[in-house]
Amino acid sequence: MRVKVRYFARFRSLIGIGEEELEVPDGIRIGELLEMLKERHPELRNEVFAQDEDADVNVSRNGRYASFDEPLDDGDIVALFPPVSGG
Amino acid sequence: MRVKVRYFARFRSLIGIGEEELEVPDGIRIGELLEMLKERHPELRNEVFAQDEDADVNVSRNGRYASFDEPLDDGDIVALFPPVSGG
Amino acid sequence: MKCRITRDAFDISEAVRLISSPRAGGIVIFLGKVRNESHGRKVLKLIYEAYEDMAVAEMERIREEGLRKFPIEDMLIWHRYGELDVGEDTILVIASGKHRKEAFEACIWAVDEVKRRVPVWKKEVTDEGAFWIEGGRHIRAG
Amino acid sequence: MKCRITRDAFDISEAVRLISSPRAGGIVIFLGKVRNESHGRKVLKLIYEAYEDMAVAEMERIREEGLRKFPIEDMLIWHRYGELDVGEDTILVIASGKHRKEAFEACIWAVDEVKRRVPVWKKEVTDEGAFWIEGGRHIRAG
Repeated sequence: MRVKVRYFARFRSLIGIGEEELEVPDGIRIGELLEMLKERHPELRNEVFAQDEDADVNVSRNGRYASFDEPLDDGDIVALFPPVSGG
Repeated sequence: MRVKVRYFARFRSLIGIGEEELEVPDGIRIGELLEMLKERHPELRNEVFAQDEDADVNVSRNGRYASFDEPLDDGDIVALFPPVSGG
Repeated sequence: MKCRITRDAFDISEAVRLISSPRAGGIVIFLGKVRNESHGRKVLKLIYEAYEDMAVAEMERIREEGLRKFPIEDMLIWHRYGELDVGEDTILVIASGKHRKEAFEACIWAVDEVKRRVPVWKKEVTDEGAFWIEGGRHIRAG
Repeated sequence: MKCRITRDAFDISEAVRLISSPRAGGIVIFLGKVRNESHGRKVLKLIYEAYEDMAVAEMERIREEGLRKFPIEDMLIWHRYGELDVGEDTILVIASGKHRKEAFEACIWAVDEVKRRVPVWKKEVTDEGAFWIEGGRHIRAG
């Protein structure tokens, strides 16, 4: 199946693209996708992937914060981005 | 000496006038003036004159909250009014 | 004028311009309005009476105290008087600060002080008659 | 729209109209602006980047949580993005309530939630170069 991965803010600069489509195994979990992405983009290896306030990387699935054990569906949009700083 | 006394809100209705000029002894204190006013306007006798939050009657002198022991000067403006309710 | 008592509707954009500065990152605004209900009675309109000179002087004293008490950049206090219908603005208090925390604290403090100190009195005209509001007391008017 | 992400300057009067009702006696507004200083550096301008769809969805979730969590009447959350000069508006959060206490509490809460959750990122362009702001960290931008 295919998923779309989007990068924002500093990660967009770091990786050099705003989004890409990837062929991934059916039912892959977000945590597994993140490991694939670290292989694919070694720039990400120094970043802290976590699901708490210490994370350098936040992850959303279809526009909603997501936990690493969520399985993905075909056509899902996953976004990786740094801690937010609006306001 | 002469002072001007102003009444606001419910007290204006109670006493029936918005202001009056009175001849008072030189150096009269606000507390003494209030006693004069209670004689002059018996409608005021049921009101609680005090300098704390329980007061029914607040007193100002020349546009500033005043304490009962302040002596008045010629031409001063004293105002009597109920607890405020702006906002 | 940063302290003002007026019969006219507020121009909030004007008020914000008056207290904006390049140093102010957080602006906290309290806007009071006439509600359609008070203590179970249907409110038809409010009539505010003010001791105008003293009201402005007292608002200026609150503003100066606020600027000393909180690390804020500026403060504005406006109050309306006269006859006001349901939905109309009654009071506008703005505090601006470098950061939002102090601006919120100063605004909350100033609204309380205005309600406690500024000589303005509210007569509520309701479906059960008119009432003077004096602090927390409701007294039937005439 | 009560939750909105936009490149345009805010019309605060429009925002207040959107959340006014005859039941609302107290309206609390937080307006954020670009400050001229950040951590000792002179700020020349800010560039906000947003994940637009998710930002609006997250603001709507915050609004719905706020309406459940506090006894308020309504809530509005707007955020700007793009290039903003010193003094320009960045964020507008409004809570309206019967009374002011709950409106203040809800507004303070919502501003915190927006800053913690809504996917918007600030790049500060200062006299010492450009920095991405990520939560509390400042990271020199390329």
